Parts: sequence; C-alpha cells; structure tokens
Amino acid sequence: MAALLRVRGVSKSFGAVAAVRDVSFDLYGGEAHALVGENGAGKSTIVKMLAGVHRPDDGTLELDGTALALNGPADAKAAGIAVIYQEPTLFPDLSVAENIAMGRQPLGRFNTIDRAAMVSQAARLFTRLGVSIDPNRPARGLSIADQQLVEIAKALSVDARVVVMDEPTAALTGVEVERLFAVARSLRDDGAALLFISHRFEEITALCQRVTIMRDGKHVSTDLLADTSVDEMVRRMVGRDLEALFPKQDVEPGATVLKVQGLTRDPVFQDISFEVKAGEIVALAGLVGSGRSEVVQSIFGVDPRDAGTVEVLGKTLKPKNPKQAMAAGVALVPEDRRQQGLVMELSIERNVTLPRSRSLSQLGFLTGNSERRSAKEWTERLKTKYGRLSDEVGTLSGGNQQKVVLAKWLATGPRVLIVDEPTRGIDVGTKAEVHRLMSSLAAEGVAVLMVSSELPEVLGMADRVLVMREGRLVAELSRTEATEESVMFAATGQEATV
Amino acid sequence: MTAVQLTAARRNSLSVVLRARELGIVIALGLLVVVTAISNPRFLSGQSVRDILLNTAILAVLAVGQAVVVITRNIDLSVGSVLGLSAFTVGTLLQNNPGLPVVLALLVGAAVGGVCGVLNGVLVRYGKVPALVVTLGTLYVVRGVTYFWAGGSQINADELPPGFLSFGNASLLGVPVLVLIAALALVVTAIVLRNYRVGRELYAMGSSPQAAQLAGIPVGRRTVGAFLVSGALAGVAGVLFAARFGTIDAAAGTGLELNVVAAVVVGGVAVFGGSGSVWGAALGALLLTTIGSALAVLEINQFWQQAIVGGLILLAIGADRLVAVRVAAGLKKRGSHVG
Amino acid sequence: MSAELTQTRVGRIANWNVAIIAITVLVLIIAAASVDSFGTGQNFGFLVLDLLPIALVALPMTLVIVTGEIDLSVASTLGLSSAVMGYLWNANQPIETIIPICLLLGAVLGAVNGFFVTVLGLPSLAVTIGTLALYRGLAFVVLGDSAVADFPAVYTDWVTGTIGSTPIPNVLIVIVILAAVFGVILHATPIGRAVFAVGAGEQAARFAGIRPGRLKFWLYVASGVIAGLAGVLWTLRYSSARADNGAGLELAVVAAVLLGGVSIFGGKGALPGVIAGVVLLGSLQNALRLSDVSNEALNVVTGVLLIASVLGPNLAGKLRRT
Amino acid sequence: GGTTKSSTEGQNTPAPQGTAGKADPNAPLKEGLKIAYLPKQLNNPYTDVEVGGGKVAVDEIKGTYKLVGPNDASASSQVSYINTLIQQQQDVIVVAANDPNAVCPSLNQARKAGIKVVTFDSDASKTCRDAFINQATTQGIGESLVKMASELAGGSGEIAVLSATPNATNQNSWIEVMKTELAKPENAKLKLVKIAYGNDDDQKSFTEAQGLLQSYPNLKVIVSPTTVGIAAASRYVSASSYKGKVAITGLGLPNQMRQYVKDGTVKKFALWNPADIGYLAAYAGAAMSSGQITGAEGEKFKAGKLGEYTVGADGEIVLGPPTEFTADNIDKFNF
Ligand SMILES: Nc1ncnc2c1ncn2[C@@H]1O[C@H](COP(=O)(O)OP(=O)(O)OP(=O)(O)O)[C@@H](O)[C@H]1O
Ligand SMILES: Nc1ncnc2c1ncn2[C@@H]1O[C@H](COP(=O)(O)OP(=O)(O)OP(=O)(O)O)[C@@H](O)[C@H]1O
Ligand SMILES: [Mg+2]
Ligand SMILES: [Mg+2]
Repeated sequence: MAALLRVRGVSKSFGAVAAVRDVSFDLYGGEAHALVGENGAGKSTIVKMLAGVHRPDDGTLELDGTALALNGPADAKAAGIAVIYQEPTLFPDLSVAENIAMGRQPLGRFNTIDRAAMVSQAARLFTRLGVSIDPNRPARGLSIADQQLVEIAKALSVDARVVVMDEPTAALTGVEVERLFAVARSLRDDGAALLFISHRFEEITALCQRVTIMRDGKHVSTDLLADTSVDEMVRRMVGRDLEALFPKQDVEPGATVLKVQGLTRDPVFQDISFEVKAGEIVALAGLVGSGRSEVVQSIFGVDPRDAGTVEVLGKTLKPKNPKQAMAAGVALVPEDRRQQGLVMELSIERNVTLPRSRSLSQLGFLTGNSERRSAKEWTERLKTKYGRLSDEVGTLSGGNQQKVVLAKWLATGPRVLIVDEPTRGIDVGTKAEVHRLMSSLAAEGVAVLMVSSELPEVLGMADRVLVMREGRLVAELSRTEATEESVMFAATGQEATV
Repeated sequence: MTAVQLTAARRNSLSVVLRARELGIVIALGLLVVVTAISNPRFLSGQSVRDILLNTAILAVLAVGQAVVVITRNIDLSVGSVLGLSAFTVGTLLQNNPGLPVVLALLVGAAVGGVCGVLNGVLVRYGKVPALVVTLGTLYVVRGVTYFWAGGSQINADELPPGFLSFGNASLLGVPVLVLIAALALVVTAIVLRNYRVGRELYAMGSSPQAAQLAGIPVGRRTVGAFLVSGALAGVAGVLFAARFGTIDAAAGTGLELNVVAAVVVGGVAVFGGSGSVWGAALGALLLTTIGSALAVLEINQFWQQAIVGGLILLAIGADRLVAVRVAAGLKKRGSHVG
Repeated sequence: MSAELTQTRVGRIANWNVAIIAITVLVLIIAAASVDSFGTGQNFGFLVLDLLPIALVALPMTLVIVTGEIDLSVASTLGLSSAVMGYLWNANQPIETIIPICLLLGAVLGAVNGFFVTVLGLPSLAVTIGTLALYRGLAFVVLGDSAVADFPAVYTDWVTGTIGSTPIPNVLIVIVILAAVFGVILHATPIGRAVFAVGAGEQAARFAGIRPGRLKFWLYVASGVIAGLAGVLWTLRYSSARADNGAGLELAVVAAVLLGGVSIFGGKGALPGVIAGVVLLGSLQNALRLSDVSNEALNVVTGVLLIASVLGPNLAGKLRRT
Repeated sequence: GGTTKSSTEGQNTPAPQGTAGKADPNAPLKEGLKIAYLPKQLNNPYTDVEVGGGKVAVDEIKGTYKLVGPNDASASSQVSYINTLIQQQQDVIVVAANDPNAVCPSLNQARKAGIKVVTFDSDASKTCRDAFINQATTQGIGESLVKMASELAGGSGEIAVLSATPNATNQNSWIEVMKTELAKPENAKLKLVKIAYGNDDDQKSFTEAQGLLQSYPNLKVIVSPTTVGIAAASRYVSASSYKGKVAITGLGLPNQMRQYVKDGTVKKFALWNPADIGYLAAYAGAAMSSGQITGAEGEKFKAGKLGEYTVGADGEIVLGPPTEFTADNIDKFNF
C-alpha cells in the first residue's frame, strides 16, 4: 500500500550540533511506527520538523505523495498532523478544556466561543482516556503525568491522520500507559498513521509494527518489528557492544563517604536511606518521574526536605544549603543541562568557574586571569571542543555543554560526585568518555552517585543499583544481581515484558 | 461523594477564588464609598457621582488598553504621551475647522493613537526589542514631537467649538457621554477577550509564549494588534481629555502612564501576563479616582492620597499573590491518576 | 562589500558597550567644538551637577537590572530622603546626624522593596511602581508642599563648589569613587559574577550555590542608600528640601542604564557603558540648551537612542547570521 | 551639638553688591543689551502675555530678547536654565522664581558674573536679586479681592479660596491681607471656610473646585487669585449644576475668562495688565545694566510708555493698581 507520510532525506543542525542528517522513512496509514535511538539521537528534532516547528535544512516531507511545506505549527495542524511533544506545552493560566481546544474552540452565535461545548468535548476526551481531570481547572499545578495526559487529549481532539507521540509514556504509570495504548490502537485501526517514540522496548513491541532506528542523527535501519529482536535494536542504537561502552574497573570500596537516612519530601519521595562508599559507583534507577532527581537535589540542598539526615564523611549537612554541601565536597551534575547545569548566556570560562569564584579570587578580587587559567586547564582535561573560552556556552554542542558542566564540578575537587542523567542528549563518543571519566574518578576514591534512565548505562557502570518506584527505594541490587529484568521488575513492580 | 459532585464542588470553589481578585476591589470600593458618604452624604449626590465617573472615564479607557497589552506579557508606557499627541491633534483640528463632527474627532484620535501603537508593536515583535524599552523610548519621542508641534502654544476652551465642549459635559439619560464611551470600550474589549478566539489567544500568548508558538497562534500579528488597541484607546482617551478639560497644551497627560499601570495592577492583571481582566483594570481605575475625590471630600490632607494609592498597589499585588498561592496549593492536591 | 568587512563592522556595532562610549566621546568633541562655552570649566561644573543624581542612582540600578529586576522607586526615595532632611532640619537637628539618618532611611526603603520582591516573590515592576507612589506620597506627608531652605552654607557650598581653583566640582569625587566601587563589585568580584549568573539563569545560579534572593535583597538596599544619598546631595545643591524633588527621575535613570547597553532581561551589561549613557544624555541636554534648542529635541533624541541601543545590536546580529 | 538650623541662622552667603557701586541717573540707556526672560514655566497663557510685553520693551530699547523656561514648574530645571544663561553671558535675567531659595545660589553666581537679576510674578529671596517688579501692592490686591467677594456674596456667607501652590510667595501674601481684611467688622458676616490649592495646574484646580463645592454646600463665592485656578473653576461651574448658585472671582485673563463672563458664570474679576509687568521689568533691568539705578530705595528711572517709576524698599518696584473686568468692559481688553 502507498505511504501516507514520507520523510525524504531530511537534515537539521543547530549551530555546531548536527541533530539530524539525511533521514528517510515512511509512515503508513493504519500502522504504528516506532522511532528509537539514544538520547540526543535526533528523534525529537524529527518530530519538530513534522510539527512545522523546525524547517528541515535539507530534504522534504510528502503527504499522500505531494510535497508538504510546513511554515509553522498551524500548517501541520491543517495538514492533519497532531503532535504530542516530549516536554508538555500547556498554558498554565487557561483552563484544561481551553488548552485542549485552543485555536479550534467550538463556536456558537456571532462566532463566540461555546464554552459548554468546549468543556463537554474535553470531558468526552478524558472519559475516552479513562482519566478524571476537571476540564474547568487551570493547567497550572498539574503533575507532569497529568500534563502529559492533557497533551494526549489535545492530539486526540483533532481527528488527525498522522499522530506523532514523542515519549508520551515517560511520566505515566502502567495503567495509564495501557489506557493510552488502547486509544492509540483504536486510532491506528481507524486508519491513522502513528509515529511513536519511547525508550521502553516493551511498549514498542506491544504497540508498533515497524521500527526506525537512529544513531547520532543518522538513519540506521527501518524494519518490521517481527523481523528484529530487542538485542539487535539495542546493538544498532548504541552502535557497538554494550560491554565496550562501559569500562568500569573494579575498585575496592573504601570508607563510607555519603550517608543518607530517612530522607523525605512529600509528596515526591519518602524515607530514602542509603550509603555510598569511596571508590563506589552507585546507580539510582527507576522510571522517569519516580523521584530520583528530587532526591539528589535535596541531598545537595537546592530542594528542601521534610525529614531525614544527610552526612558526608560524618559531617551532617544542613537542609537547603548548597554552599555548605559544596564545602563538604558534594558536587551535583543536574539532569537539566539548559536550565540547571549551565548559564547559557554566560561564557564558557564563567560557567566553569562559577562555583569557585570565591576561592579563585585574590583578596576578594577577580581579574579574570585566574578564572581563564583554571577554565582552560579543566576544559582541556575533558577534551572539550570550543572556539574561544569567551564564547557563550549556549553555542556549544550538547555533548560539549555536558563536558563543561562536568568540568565545572570536577574542578571543585569533590569527594561525592552526584550525576543526574550524565549522558542525556550527548553523542556516543562523548558518552564513552564520560563513563571512562566516572570510573577513573571512582578509582581515585571519589564516591559516585549516578541517576540514570538508561538501563545499559546503569548495568554497565554501577557497583550497586538502587531502584526507586513512586518516590520509594524498592530494591538494592549488587552488580551481579542487577539485570535488565530484575531492575525493570523493581522499577515497574510488574514482570518486565522484555 | 461521587466524582461528579466532586468536580462540581471544585468548579464552584475554584471560580470563586479566581474571581476573588475583582471581588476584592469591589469590596474595597464599597467600603471607601460608604465611609465617605457617612461623613459627607453629598459625596453620593448626583453631581458628585457624575464628577467621579467623568474623571474615571479617561483613566479607565487607558487602563482597558493597557490591560490588553499586559495580558500578552508586554507593557505600554507610551500611553501618556500618545494621549497628549492625540489631544493636541484633535484640538488643533477642531480649532481650524469647528464644523468637524465629534465622531470624526474620535476617529482621528483613535487613528493617531493606533499609528503609535502599531509602531510600538512592530518594534517589539519584529525588532525584538523588549516592550518596556520600546515604549519608554516612544514615551519620550511622542512627547517630544508634541512639544515641537505645539511649541508652547495652548488651546483654550474658547478656541474649541462649543459643540465639542458640550459633548464633554453632555449626558444621555443622566449618564455623561464620556462615561458611556468608556463603558462601550470596556464592554467590547471584555467580550472579545472572553468570548472570541482572538481574545483567548492573547491570554495564551501571555501565559506561555513558547507554547503559543507551538500551538500555531500568529504571535506576531496578535502582538501588534494588542499594541494597536492600546494605542487607539489612548488616542480616544486623548479626545475625551480635550473635551473634558477644554484646555490643551503639549504637556497633556504627562506622567499618566504610571497611574494607568497602577490601575491595571490594582485591578488584578498579572504583570507577567496570561491572567486578569479588563473589568478588573477598569475597577482599578475607578478605585484610584474615587480615592482621589474621597480624600478631597473627607478633608484628609490631599498629600496622603499618593501614599494611600501606593500602599493600595502593594496590598493589591500582595493579596493577588496570596490567592494565586492558595489556588496553586489547592490544585496540586488534585491527583487524577486512575487506579 | 567583502564578507569579513561586514563581519568586522557588525562586530563593532554588536558591541553596543563600545559603541555607546564612542558615541559619547564623539558628542563631547563635537559639542566642545561647535557650541561655544560648552567647553568652559564653569559649564563643566554645571554639567556634572546636573547629571549628579542620575549618575549616582544609575550605579546600583545597573546591578539591579542585570539581575533581571528593576527599581522604579528610586526617584521617590530621593524625594522622601530630601523631605525628611528638610523636616529634621526644621526640627533643629544637627545636619551631621540628619545625613546618616537619610542614608539609613534609604536603606530601609530599599529593604522594603527587597522584601516584597525576594521574600514575597512579587514582580519587581509592580512592587516598585507601588513604592514609587508610596514613598513620594510619604514625602508629601512629611513636608507637604512647603520648601525648607537655608541649609548651612558650609555644606551647600561644598556641593556646588569646586576643588580648589580647578573647575573640577567636589561632587565629581563622590561620583568617581562610587562608580569605581560599583564597577569593581560588578566586574571584578564573586558578587559581580553572581549578579550576572542570577540575571542570565537564576536556576543554574542556585545549582551553583548562589542565593539569588539574598543577593537581590541587598542590591535593593544598596539602591535605596544611594537614592537616599542622592536626595541629600540634591537638597544641598539647591539648598531647598522639597517633597517633589527628583520627581520623574526614575525613567531618566532607567533610560540611561538601558542606553548604556544593559539588557532589561538581565544577565548582560557593563558599568562603563552605563556611565557613558549618563554622560551622553547629560551633555546632549546641556549642549542643546546652550545652542538654544528646546529640550523637546532632547526627548526625541533620548527616545530614539534608547530604542536604537537594543535595535542596533539585534539588527547587527541578524546581519551577521545571514 | 553639630550644625543646626538655629546655629546657622542668618550666617548664609550675603548678597554680592551690584557691580555699579553708585547710581548715575543721567547715564544713557545702553543699546544691544541681552535680556533673557525665565518664567515659572512655558505654555502658560498668562506668562506668555507677560513676556510678550517684555519683548516689546526690549525691542524699544534695541536689545536682544530671549525666552527660555522649563515645561514643569520645577526649581531644579530653572536652575539649569539660569546656568545656561550665565554661560551665554546675558546682561539681564528676568525671572519668576519657582522656589525663592532653590534658585538663589545660581542667581548670585549670575550676579557675580555681572548679570542684573530682576524678579517678577513670584519673588526670589531678597539676597539674590537686584529688583522685584510687584504687579500691585500686596495690600491693594488683597483688599480688592475681598471687596469683590463681599459684593458677590451680598455682604454675608461662606467664601473659599482656590490658590496656586501653598508655597507660592505672592498668593500667600495676598491671602494674608485677605484674612486681615475679613477680620474687620464690616466683613464680619463673610466666612472664609477653606483655602484649596490647585498647584497652578489646570486639572488639579478643576478637581479641587469640585471638592470645594461638594464639601461646602452653602458656598457662595470662590476667590481664585491665580489665572489658572479661576479659569478652571469657572469652566467647572459653568458646566455644572452649581452655575448661578456659586460666584467665581479673583485674578484672571480677559481672553480666558471672556466666555464665562458672557455666559454669566463670572460677574467680575480683576487683574493688572500682565504685559506691563514684562515691559517694566525690561526697563528696570536695562536701567540697572546702564548704571542709572542700583536697586536702592528712592532711585528713579523712566519705563517707556509707562512713565517714571521709583524703586521702593528692598528694590521693590510697584506697577500700579489692578483693573476690574466686567461684562461691560471686558471686550476692550485683548490679552
Ligand atoms: N533547539 C536546539 N538548539 C541546539 N541544539 C539542539 C536543539 N534541539 C536539539 N538540539 C540538539 O540536537 C540533538 C538531538 O536532540 P533531540 O532532542 O532530537 O534528541 P532526542 O533523540 O529527542 O533525545 P531524547 O531521547 O533525550 O529526547 C541533541 O544533541 C540536542 O542537544
Ligand atoms: N515541574 C513539576 N511539576 C509537577 N510535578 C513534578 C515536576 N517535576 C517533577 N514532578 C513530579 O515529581 C516526581 C519526580 O520527578 P523527577 O523528575 O524527580 O523524577 P525522576 O525520577 O528524576 O525522573 P527523571 O528521569 O525525569 O529525572 C514525579 O512524580 C513528577 O511528576
Ligand atoms: Mg526527544
Ligand atoms: Mg530526574
């Protein structure tokens, strides 16, 4: 049968980063098509091109065999392409119903908006999704999961011929995922073409017929799911055998460095207790939204905590005091590079030395020389590629940005290094470097706590794996005990379908 | 309690809280009027009420326009100067051809203001210059242009056609015409903002610019449109000003911008856009004006007036924040995950 | 023209901070050459005295705006400080105690702004419009519409006087010292680094152990103190304390700061540029007056410059990208 | 005990004495004198008439006339203008002070530079000007204001004053005289209930007039000794329900008041001829600049069409008695 939507050799780069290079694949009506690839592979960028947000630098899109020029999201909507973005895009001040209907509100007399109709439409969508969100409440304050659900309702509200979902399940619980899939299948069977992006293979196998694999922005392969296996997909995504990627050398764990007891912050996480020893790499695994970031953030003190204690080398840390944590030798490489990791508008050198400006100053004064020297030293150590140290850090590629964040914190000479999604959105090569770096730090006796959503990374790097589910520590697995199955099982609370 | 009841309950409680903003002002206004009236009943005399309304009319028109801009997460500081320019243009026009019908005068004023508004909007949107900077700039430019043109000359009441002046004091069924015009501007804007897609899109833009872009809202055109409205209304206000005060010089409306922003803020329109209503803004204008007259009547040292207004603004935004926090807390609690 | 030529030109335009300084110097030269008696020492003195208040208040304002906030209450703080000064002088208090009190008052008024903005987390634009009205109102409450005069000649003469027989006004010392202090703080201390970081990315700054709230609070206090000082100097210069002193100054200050290349969104800006902005506005006004150009012309020039200061670099950026 | 008000009383900078030590009544009037007018603020019709008269005089004596001034009636911007005039080496500055003290330092700087300073309209403190043109004796104005008020009120009832700013030197002194006049037995039945201030701002005066009429139901007369105030009050009353019930009087400009006199809102008001003030100021300044007078009491000089004038105490030069305007005579005047 003929393809409904054809992606023809599209490319897109952002300054230095070539996010997508010459990718082609076809979507067929009545079929769910999976798009997989590591973080930063270019999936969302493809999505944004289909949505008319980005214009391809190169290549074309075809709908029903006719070229499709999208000059903006409006065009995509008009062409019947509905998109669920990876990050929710709601209007916090407007009611949920209005969020769903924005731009297409049902009209009554004199073209005024028919609110009743609008609300009942939203209500219908929610019943179809089997969730009870009050259509009249504003979107502000919805949990990530609920935001995601509203996004889905938004996409359903347009009877679209092409539905694109960029990690729609990331923040959903099993039950919600099932509901979503039921709806997705019905859409598919009504002849719509689905493009489904997820890091969870069980979901892909459960929903999709065809899968396209991307790596470093390039198209690797497109096959029927029936003709391939999960291992094969993983191998193609990563581009080499896992073991080679995670060179964690075994180190004899030293004394306890980080000691967390009964750490609680309602409603996000409760009663978290664990220890990390010198030379150890401990992974904090779990589904997205399980509360890992909040845990490490309240350990570091940027987030408050309701109860519990944090000790570093026997010294108790005050809550909500990052300065003290830093003084005690704690460093946090946060998950959100753009918002938390870096000050995008500032230069590379300023970013690298920001946490140390005091110690770098002489008699409280900064001439800039000491900063430049230190920045140069550390960026070179991490093999960072950049034009001038005075360039805005925002101009660097994702991978190099991440290196700057690492440099920034390694320069503080930490005793406890906390990394949250350390390899999110950075290319395979850098990824390997980051992993090598982490293990060598461990070898030097640094205690490493790693939050990661990527199982292979967790399994490859960690001496011990702590698993969180819905804000609680549900399992502690030694390196030997930790397998995809055991971790998934603990994280989801149900038999992994892999 | 079934889900339905639950939802219903939520809805009521919520809508009440959300309307609390406007409610607060109404209460404050009521108190003020009562207290003043008790100490001096003439405060409620037809003449007195008429005066307060007349004085409010101009500020209210400006506040309505300002609210539209602020809702889109922008600001228009040039309104005072635009009012001056429009007032002087219309004044000169009427001076030279007294036959000019009032309606035409209003249109001219609106046109003059509209042009300034479009200029602001284009610079903000396509010049990527922050609204505060642009309109602060045009505040100076427009005022300067007016001074150049006026060159210190003043248009006196006796130089204006009596027809125009009487329009300034005329009333329909006991309601001054100026007030009716202000009310018209208010109601129309309110309806468009509440019941038309365009209006909702303005709220959306203010609420989340990125999301607005993704939702395919023509942000460019809407931004320019918002400034156009603000400018045009400032222009109309200029005509009302001329009709009301009869004496016009290049300084007309100097420093008005801050009062207007104050009225809008007191009216519960969030300076970061996305929420608030023109009703609130108009009420804010009414409240500020009433305070002025009340203090005069209450024989309170007129010097207290500004201080009181200032305190009131802080109170208003403070209370507004309180409500917001409450709502947020209330909303966070509402889990909706099934199973 | 050749590509790299455009590049270099764009480079120059893009760096508004350099551009504004160049423009200022240019204006000064032209004025000195074409407007007679602009260059005289006495006129220099008048010029400095005229831009004294804006220059002082612009210093902390720069830091405040770089952190992404704004303080529109400065002119009213100046007025209240002046009014209180007059009130206490009438109450026969020694001026040696009055002046510290006025500075303290400024600190308190600044702290009030800081409290509303950082502790209650209210938008600074709205807050300081509120305090703008409040502080000015209080000034009138304190002193009414009357003016207090005959401050001690020793003080008034110092403010209006010059260093020895040189044409350099005494107050220039105050400006230079404070400009140096704020310049060093902003560009050569950890505090300055924090100011930029908070303005450009508050969350990232928090993750680097900076306390944005605390920082902003103290900046508002500083802004208040300087405004208080400006009030004292204003009173002494005109030897007349009035509640309406400095009314409307806030917009001029903000204009000067933005003209100096500071981004209203925070995170970008430099003090030399701001000083240049102040001097540019001041000397333009002075020169235009001397050449009998009505100060309406100045309004227009100010406005155009203000918009150009942001529009220019933007367009330059566009040029570069294409 | 530091420097306090009382400890510094009277030890402020003494006025620098006029450069011409001794007056020579027969010295010829210099030609080509640069005479600059600096009114309280521009765009004020009354001021425009005053300086208009000045221009006439300056042309008569073949001098060069200049008019500068702020758009806001603030002392600080006036100071900047005085400084500019010093730079431009004017011979005479004719100024109406927005604040009697704030302008003093720079006025004295001007006098040090040999510039003659003549004040009009609103005087600066005596220590920093050479002469003051008084439009009429304070006494005379105060009396005629009370006279008109009592006539309009029919000898008894409540009256209120709508003045300029509370620190406007001239208005205040007139109000003082009014108070002493009202204290006299023949005016016992007149009651001054309130003094409101319109800050010489049209809108403010307008709203202040509203306030007065609301707060004082039995008000019979509003006396406004300022042209801005009387015009605003008349405009308000003429369009309000108070028309005919409340009388307006005070000091106003015929051109501004004409329509209100015609429509009966205003029965009578008074004023001297403002053009003559500017005119006289020019001659006084020129005479001083030419050394005919120094500003000392008793000196005489000729002021063109106005004839001869004598310098009074503290360098005061009085223009003459004010004119009363009524429906019958108003059309004879055009200013
Ligand atoms: N607006 C942007 N500006 C600069 N670089 C960008 C931008 N958007 C994406 N990138 C870069 O392009 C690359 C691909 O990003 P993209 O979001 O498509 O990856 P992804 O496959 O969606 O990853 P994930 O699985 O984490 O969603 C990354 O290196 C990212 O840093
Ligand atoms: N901005 C937010 N608003 C509302 N709820 C949030 C927000 N951020 C996180 N949450 C909730 O807090 C909980 C933990 O979120 P968090 O991002 O820490 O999970 P995580 O395990 O770190 O996942 P990730 O892989 O994204 O780091 C989830 O229930 C999430 O829904
Ligand atoms: Mg993605
Ligand atoms: Mg996380």
